[in-house]
Amino acid sequence: MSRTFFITSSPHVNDGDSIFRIMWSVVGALLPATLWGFYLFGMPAVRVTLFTVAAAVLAEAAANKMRGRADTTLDGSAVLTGLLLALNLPPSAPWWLCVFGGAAAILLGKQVFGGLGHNPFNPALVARVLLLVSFPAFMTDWAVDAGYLADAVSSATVLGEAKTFLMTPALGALPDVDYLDLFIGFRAGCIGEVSPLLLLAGAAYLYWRRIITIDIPLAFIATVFVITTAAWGFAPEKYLNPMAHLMTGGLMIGALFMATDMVTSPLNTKGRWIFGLGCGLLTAVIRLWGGYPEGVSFSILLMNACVPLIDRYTKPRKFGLAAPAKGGG
Amino acid sequence: MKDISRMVLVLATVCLAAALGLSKIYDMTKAPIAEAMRQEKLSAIKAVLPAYDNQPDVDAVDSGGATYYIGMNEGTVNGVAFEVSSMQGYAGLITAMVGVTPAGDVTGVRVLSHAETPGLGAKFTGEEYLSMFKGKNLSAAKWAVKKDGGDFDQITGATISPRALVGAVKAGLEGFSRAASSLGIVKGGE
Amino acid sequence: MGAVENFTRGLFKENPVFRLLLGMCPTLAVTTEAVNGLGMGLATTFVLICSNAVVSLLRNVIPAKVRIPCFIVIIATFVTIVDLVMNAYLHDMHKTLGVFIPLIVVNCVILGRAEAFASRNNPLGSLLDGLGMGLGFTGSLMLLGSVRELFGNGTIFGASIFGGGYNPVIVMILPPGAFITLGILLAIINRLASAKRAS
Amino acid sequence: MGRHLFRGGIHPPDEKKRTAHLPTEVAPLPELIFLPVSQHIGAPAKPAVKKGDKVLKGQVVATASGFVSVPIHASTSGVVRSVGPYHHPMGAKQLAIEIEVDGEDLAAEPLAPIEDPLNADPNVIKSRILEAGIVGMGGATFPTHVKLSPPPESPIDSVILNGVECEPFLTADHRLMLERGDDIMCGLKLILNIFGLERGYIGIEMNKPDAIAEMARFATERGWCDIRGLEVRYPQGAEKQLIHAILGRDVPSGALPMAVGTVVQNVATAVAIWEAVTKGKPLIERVATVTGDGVKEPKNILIRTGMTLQHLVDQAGGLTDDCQKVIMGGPMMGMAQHTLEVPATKGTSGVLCLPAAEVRATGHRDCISCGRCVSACPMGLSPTTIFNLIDKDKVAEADEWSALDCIECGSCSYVCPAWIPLVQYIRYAKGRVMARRRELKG
Repeated sequence: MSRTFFITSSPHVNDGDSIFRIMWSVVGALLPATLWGFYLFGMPAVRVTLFTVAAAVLAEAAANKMRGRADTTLDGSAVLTGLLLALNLPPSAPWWLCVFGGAAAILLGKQVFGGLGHNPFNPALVARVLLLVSFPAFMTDWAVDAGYLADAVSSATVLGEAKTFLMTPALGALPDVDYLDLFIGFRAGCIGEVSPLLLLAGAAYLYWRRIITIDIPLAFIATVFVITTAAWGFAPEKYLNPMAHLMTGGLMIGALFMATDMVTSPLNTKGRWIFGLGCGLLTAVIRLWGGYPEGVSFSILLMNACVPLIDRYTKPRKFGLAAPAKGGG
Repeated sequence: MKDISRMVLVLATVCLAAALGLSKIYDMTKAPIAEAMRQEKLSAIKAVLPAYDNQPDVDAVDSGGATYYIGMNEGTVNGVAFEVSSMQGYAGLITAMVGVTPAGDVTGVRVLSHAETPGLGAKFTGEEYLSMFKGKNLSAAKWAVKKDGGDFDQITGATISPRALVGAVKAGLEGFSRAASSLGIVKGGE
Repeated sequence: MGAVENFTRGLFKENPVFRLLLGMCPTLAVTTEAVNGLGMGLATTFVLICSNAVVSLLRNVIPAKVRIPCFIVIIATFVTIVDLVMNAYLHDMHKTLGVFIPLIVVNCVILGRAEAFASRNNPLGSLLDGLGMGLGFTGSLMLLGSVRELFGNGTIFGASIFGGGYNPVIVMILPPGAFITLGILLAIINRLASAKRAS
Repeated sequence: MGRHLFRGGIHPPDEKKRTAHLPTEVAPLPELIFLPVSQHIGAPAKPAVKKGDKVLKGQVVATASGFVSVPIHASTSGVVRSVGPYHHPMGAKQLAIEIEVDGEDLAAEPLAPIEDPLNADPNVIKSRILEAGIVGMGGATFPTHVKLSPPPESPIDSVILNGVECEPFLTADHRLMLERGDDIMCGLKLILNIFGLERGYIGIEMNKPDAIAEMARFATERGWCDIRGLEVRYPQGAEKQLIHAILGRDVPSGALPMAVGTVVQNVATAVAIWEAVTKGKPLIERVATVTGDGVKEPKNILIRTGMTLQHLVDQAGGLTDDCQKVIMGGPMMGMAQHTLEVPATKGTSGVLCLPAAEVRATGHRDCISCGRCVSACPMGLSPTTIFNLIDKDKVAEADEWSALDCIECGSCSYVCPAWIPLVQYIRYAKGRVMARRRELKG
């Protein structure tokens, strides 16, 4: 009796990880922050999330069909993109904005480049920035009428408030903030960005699963901290306290979950340090001296564009050579 | 040699022909262009002043670094227009034409140029928003947006551009009241 | 090559924007509204026709070595004429198109046609070529402008399409919108072209 | 302890518990054996027998056909049934000598044992190694006499025996160290004598403490060897990584270990050298591990060259019903086989049988640039970049990104979450780069 055997090239074993597991693990890691957003902002937040994720998944399916490709909706990347976008939207976002954003993230952010792995920019951020410049009024409307925060209606985020105050010296001192509250997540903001605590917990899980590395978030956050501390040290009346910079806005979700996106970050450690540093630098500059109160999305996108260059100039050091090889060597 | 001289000759001829043609066209369009630019300014003045029958840009007076366009109806001064500007906008310079009665009541505001975000900051250029300046004057209104405890609306999500505009108009009005006497305009009906 | 061919080439088959990808600067910069596209397109068309005709007339007089400076002088002359005339009689549009009118002089379509066509063909053919290319350019800019105006402002040529409840996608009338729209239109046109080739 | 860690590498589960404790069993003789004339890297041997010839165990059936070539010996006695193409572990059919085994296992006149081997002339030893057909038994099968004859401009000052066995599942070298420790030690001494050296090293991964203890005992006794326990990390057993770990020397890109004055030999090769010198025995048998969840009773077996995989698997209780993949060698660098008719060769260190559950479906996704292959590459390459370049036919750029430095250890494919067969692409890239370089030269 002759049997037939599978023929493949070596190696014949693997570590068992897959795109599917990676993507769904990241989705899982975002759940605590998502649920906190639901609790804080109530049903509107749930609705925003559902619409955005559904639009992203449907767009992925449609794009696959149009391109004659195998369906990739189950690999979790579309769900992840939709979820990340939803977490970066204000809870009051209208349904059509969510649908537009979810579809734009997948179609304009990813599929036009050739699908997962080919997109130079983080798709969720592409959509977020698209929405921000297209529908600024909706994207900066923090009023909530449900959930825990409904009673303590807050009309603006700390960063936005601070920017307004600091640009207009006549208004007097900054409002006081309680940093513990900020750290736990009692504030207005985008659905998923409000709780540094839960975001850090999710990121810790991903770090343990070796899905993200520590280099990008550390470089990113440390750079923002150093620069904002310096600015604040020089002129505390003009610049916001560095702790407030860390605890508010999209820094945590950006540094931990968006900048660490595998597809759009550099290949090796040295490159990732540079990438994180660049993100931090741009974020701090935009926050301190730019027109927008928040700069995380823009800085990550700008650094995304630099990734091929970074990869090119941070070739890993080849075994057996004292210094990295020069091209053509 | 022959080649080079031919090249120089041809190039020079072409340039000469072009220069002659252009000078002719320039002469022809000089007056219409000046007129068009004047009309542009007049249309802004007209939008902010009460009906007039003179030529405000001709009857203009310079004072305190600003130009005041004076509108008259049947020989009586019934309005003065002037440009104001602010660098406090979200994205740089905002300029506006402001019209007032001789007594200092605002008759109209029109934004001439700005670089604010279309759709958000730019909403303050709309007639709807600008109409609330009408009838206000320096003493009878708190010149600040409501958020800062004033009388003027801001726009949801965009406080900065209206704040800049209100500040600019206020500064313009102050300048006007300082200049009013030297302009020879009789205040109000006095 | 017949006269008809000379004229129609620029409309579709060798459309300067969508097939040759020439003149991208005004294409991306001024197409925030359909009417701007139209104005820019017609201005360019005028320059194209005139420069093509003059270059063709002088093609046997101008020595090869100085042809590019000569072409540029000719083109710049007509551009300046357009600039002055528009400023005088179409003042508002001139203000909107701003610096892009003088910049027509560096539009690759014009020097490209002068070099590739007019300097080798008779004046009538060159005139028709300029007209075709110009109208192709105008049409493309209008299409781009219409799409961007439609989504970015809810109107086409100022006429409301979606009604008052529409929330305009502002990014469409910002610079990124130009790139996105052009990219998508190019993709569609390439798709159609390849489908046509296949059949 | 090896002090110098190489960068990169991976930690696959070692899967050695199945067989590490099992003493080596001797495989019975089969009815047929198939001896490929190419069981080594270099020129295939030339058949020296024809159909119908009677052959004895240890008789030369194919002679070396060049400097980088070794003879092939009959691994038992019998009658030559055919000389023709037959299944070969490398894939395509190749010339092989088929012998109908008579079961007598009659030995030919052995080569004369060398008197006082530890003091013998190095050249006598080297020519004996060639006569015995000895090749590197770790899997590379490079002719040993060539490796022991470096050009004079590369003086050798260090000899390392490789007892790392970093491939998961395999325990053949492990058993050899436990059972033939002194032979290994003596084989090492012979190699040291060739270079006139006093002391050598044996590198062993720390997951084999019993082997380390055993070898350390002999090392103390004999006094010409240092034992180095090495961190468990794949591919610790790759030559360049091993030299790095023990000596702290980096073999330059594109060069051989002799460039840093080092020779590395497998422990099994040392045993073969010792036996060839003291007993006149050619290389016709070796220890192989038949293992994996695809066989019923995993075992370490002393096999003869030319035995079919079927025969070896039968010694291990046969395949399970759900066995779907048979690999000659280990899971990281072994070759998948399409039939059990394939014969074992001098380089067969194991037969790994994997059940359906452990066979990964083929078909891969697009690279998501996670960078894991870059971190895993022990050679400091960027596997995904080389893959992307060669996928777009950019051969010159693949060369620029050092495709030729790849040691094909498979670490990159192992960690790839998109399941891209990176090693396969890089192997292809290496072929293209070589071809291009030849073209540029000629």
